Amino acid sequence: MTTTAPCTPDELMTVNAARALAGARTCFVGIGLPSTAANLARRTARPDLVLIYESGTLGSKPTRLPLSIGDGELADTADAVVSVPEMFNYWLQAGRIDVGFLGAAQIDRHANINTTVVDRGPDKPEGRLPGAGGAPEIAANCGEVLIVLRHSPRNFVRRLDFTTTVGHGSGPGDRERLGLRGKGPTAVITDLGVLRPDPATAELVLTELHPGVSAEQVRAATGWELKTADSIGTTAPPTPEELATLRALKAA
Amino acid sequence: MTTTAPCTPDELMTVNAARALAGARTCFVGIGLPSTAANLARRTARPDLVLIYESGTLGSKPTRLPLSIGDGELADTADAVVSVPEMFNYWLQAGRIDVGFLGAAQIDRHANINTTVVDRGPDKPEGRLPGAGGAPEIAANCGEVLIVLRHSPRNFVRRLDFTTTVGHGSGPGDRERLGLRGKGPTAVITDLGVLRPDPATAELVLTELHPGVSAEQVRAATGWELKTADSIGTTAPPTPEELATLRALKAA
Amino acid sequence: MAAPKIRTLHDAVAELIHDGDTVAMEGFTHLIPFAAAHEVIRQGITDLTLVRMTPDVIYDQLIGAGLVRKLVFSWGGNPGVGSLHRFRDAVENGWPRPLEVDEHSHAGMANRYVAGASGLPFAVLRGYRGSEIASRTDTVSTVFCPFTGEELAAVAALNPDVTVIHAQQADREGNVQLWGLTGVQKEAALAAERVLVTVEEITDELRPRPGGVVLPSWAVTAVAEVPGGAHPSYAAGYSVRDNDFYQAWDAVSRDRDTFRTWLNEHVSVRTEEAAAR
Amino acid sequence: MAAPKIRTLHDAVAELIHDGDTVAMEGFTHLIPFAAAHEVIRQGITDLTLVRMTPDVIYDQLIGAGLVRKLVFSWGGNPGVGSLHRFRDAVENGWPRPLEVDEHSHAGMANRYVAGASGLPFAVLRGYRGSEIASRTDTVSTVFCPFTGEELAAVAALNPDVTVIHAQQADREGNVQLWGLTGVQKEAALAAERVLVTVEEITDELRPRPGGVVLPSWAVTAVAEVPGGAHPSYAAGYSVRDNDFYQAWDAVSRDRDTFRTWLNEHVSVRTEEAAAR
Repeated sequence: MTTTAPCTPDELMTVNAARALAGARTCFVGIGLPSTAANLARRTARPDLVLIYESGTLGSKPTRLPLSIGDGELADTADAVVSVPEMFNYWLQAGRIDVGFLGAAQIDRHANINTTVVDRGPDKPEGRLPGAGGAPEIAANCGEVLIVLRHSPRNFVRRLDFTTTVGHGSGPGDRERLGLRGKGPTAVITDLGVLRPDPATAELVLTELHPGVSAEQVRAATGWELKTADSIGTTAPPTPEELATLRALKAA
Repeated sequence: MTTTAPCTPDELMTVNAARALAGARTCFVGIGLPSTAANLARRTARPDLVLIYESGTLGSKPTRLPLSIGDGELADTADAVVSVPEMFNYWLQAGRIDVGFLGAAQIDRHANINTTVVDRGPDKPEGRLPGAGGAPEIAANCGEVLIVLRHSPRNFVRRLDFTTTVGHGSGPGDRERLGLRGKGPTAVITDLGVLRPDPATAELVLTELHPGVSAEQVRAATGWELKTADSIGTTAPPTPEELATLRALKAA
Repeated sequence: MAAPKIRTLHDAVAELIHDGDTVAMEGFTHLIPFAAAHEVIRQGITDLTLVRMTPDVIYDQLIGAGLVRKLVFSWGGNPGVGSLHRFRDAVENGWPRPLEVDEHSHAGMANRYVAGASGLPFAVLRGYRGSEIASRTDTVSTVFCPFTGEELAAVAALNPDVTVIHAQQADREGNVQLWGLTGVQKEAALAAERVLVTVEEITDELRPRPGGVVLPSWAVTAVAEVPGGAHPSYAAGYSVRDNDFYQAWDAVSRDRDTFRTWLNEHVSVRTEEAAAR
Repeated sequence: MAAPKIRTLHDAVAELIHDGDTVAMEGFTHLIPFAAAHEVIRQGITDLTLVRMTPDVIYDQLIGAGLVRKLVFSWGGNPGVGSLHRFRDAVENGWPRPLEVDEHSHAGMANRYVAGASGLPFAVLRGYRGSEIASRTDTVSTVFCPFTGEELAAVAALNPDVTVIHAQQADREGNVQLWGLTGVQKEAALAAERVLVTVEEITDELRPRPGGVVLPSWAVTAVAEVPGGAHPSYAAGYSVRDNDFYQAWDAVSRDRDTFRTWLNEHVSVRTEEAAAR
């Protein structure tokens, strides 16, 4: 199917996030955008993808998008339900899970994440975000990490107000030095395109643009001097099937 | 019922071991003599006694004596079945269990236990016993410990060939020094009588004789110079009900 | 053998929870003990340290009611909706009182409960490395493996004064069974000094269920029958999650006066029985 | 997605277990993988380090067959009967070959598996204090709590090359379910590099059971259908424990020649299919 269907930037983001799971067997799924993308992947690019939610479900097969990580259907459709400590210790920490799929409030050039507090300026108290949740250990213990969030200078920042979750730390070798398993973040999928770490510097560079988006737009939406890959690709437009499936998921 | 029924020394031992559980709510039960006594207690002195087996069963109510700690009936009749790590960590180690009920191959005057190896003399290899099993941590973490074994100089030794499980160590204060919870061994019930630690010395002294047994017999069956309490009692003879229940249990 | 464990919700809360206590009301979206929290609000039990991996609307209500001095947690949001406005207002603006926080990751919190339930002073995990979380708490440290020399994170055990959970069933002895997503409830209960369980139903017998977690009566301090006591969360087999309530909470909680009016109408002046419905 | 997991017992053992491997065949009286052990004997896989909390008759057979160089364990007996004579003969007399031992308590072994399953190099427990066990192994040490200063025991993680367990059921994808006393099997499986599961039955669908432990197919390397593969132990819902066999084993195993005759007749020359019966 090569027909281009009209779609929103959020849909471009979600469809491409789902495609990023094409090679994954098991995915530890954060709620929100990652969960939408992972559920779409299970209906399109990766029908046998094993969805793992931190509430304790291994192999959930929800028929509609869960509102929270603890929706009953996640348990009812799972291959196994385990306790939360077992999930974090036996399944996540032991390095059994291929992909950790995270959102973020702030991200920096080395794909480190802040979900704790934001600086609101002098004489103002810190702004409160929800906190770490499972992210620090998901990023530390999965085979690789995918991150999905909307692109804006508020989100893609020169310097995090707080480091909740380490991506690539301050550069190459930092994960090893810190004793973190796996490759760390391998792609950041946004509503404008895809950033990936440069192997030499572990700094996020623009590697793909969504159809109709310019590199200049992405640079303007990034709080640091975003570098671009030697050759920037364009993501394939969503197929009608992908879009129809995503819209049906969100409507259900 | 005050009728005295004829019975064997082993029956005297088991009946008195069962009686020792009259004040217990929960009992961590070793297999063999302790299990027989604990099951008898649940039918006589302590009908609501919660039997806990290291195979993972909380509140087993077997209708016949289990041959092993993993008999199916222990699970089928339990209030809850948990994993072995959970049993040792959440239930035993956390100090939730009133009484630990142990057997022993060798015991010394401070109620320390050997179930590992025996010295068979010069130029001979150590004799192999089954090993520690759950005993070291049962003795370390229950509210108190009861020990049941047959009385002989081979079992009641001046010096253990190997210290598998600490009772009272080398004397008063040793449990605290070692960080062991609970009172440690409070009674050793044998086929001849009952020994209890002297509060001042933590050394086992003869406090009760079974009917028809003399203190001299007990001393002869003990490998150290056994001291006796200021006043030695005599255990009440088994009631016909106790004996009938015990014999029915063993026959089933 | 022990005193009967079955109490009214009023009496159970009054007996088990006191001013200044450290209280964990656990539940991972499922089986959240809302009715018990509302009874705490009605009784005005205050100066609480609240503990929970995922403080959500139930803690937003307790915090907004001014009963909480400290929150120990790892993710504080309205799941699937957004922020907890009462929580934010307390942290950011000290309203209605300042709120101290002790903040962790999920893996850290889960292991803190595991240590508490295991009678250990700490737990070891692969976590927190490189995160600034450890810089804001004194309950994260490090240990070295005595065999490999590797450095690992250590977290201090959590041992609440009281843990409150909601379960589907108890029998008349006070044996409790919950099933479905059982989260960290067993660990939270076993880590606590006292355990209060509200249940959908008291039954003659507990039939073993797939995925069932059983707490024997001797590990439970008190049980109160409170049908619907998890609303707006749910009890698998008894109710479904009231997602509309969570969505609506965003607007209710955004404004201080709206929140106070809601609290007064829906919690404070209601009787225990009416509130449970 | 992966290659089919379902194998014959012969092929599964040949593919997963190699000379010199560290092998855990776990089971707490229930669900002991005897058929797999007999296949190891038939294939003559040797120089094994065997790991198990409660080595019983199955390990007595492997040790007597001369395939074992080291045993890691916490209680070695014939449950409810007495000694393991082949184990004793190997330790005491080096027959048919010397047997090295690494000996622990149950709590220590359970926690060694937990550490292995958790991807940690060690576990912490309240154990071994004052016992001489620690003096004969290099896998017990101590750590200090970084919060309280308290000294606690540390045990090294166990990560077998292969763990072998027996379960009641698997589906055609290789998802496994066991129930009843499930002991330390989940931890032993998750701690291992490779996991072989023999099952009573391969079914179209796994129906969730009370007390059921599920290992998803992606956590299992191979599954072999071996009805009765736990005999003389049992599989709840399928068979009962053959207590007579355990009683009879005492006499069989007491004498070296009697044992060899038994092994030859009942294991070595039988086909896999006949042996499983």
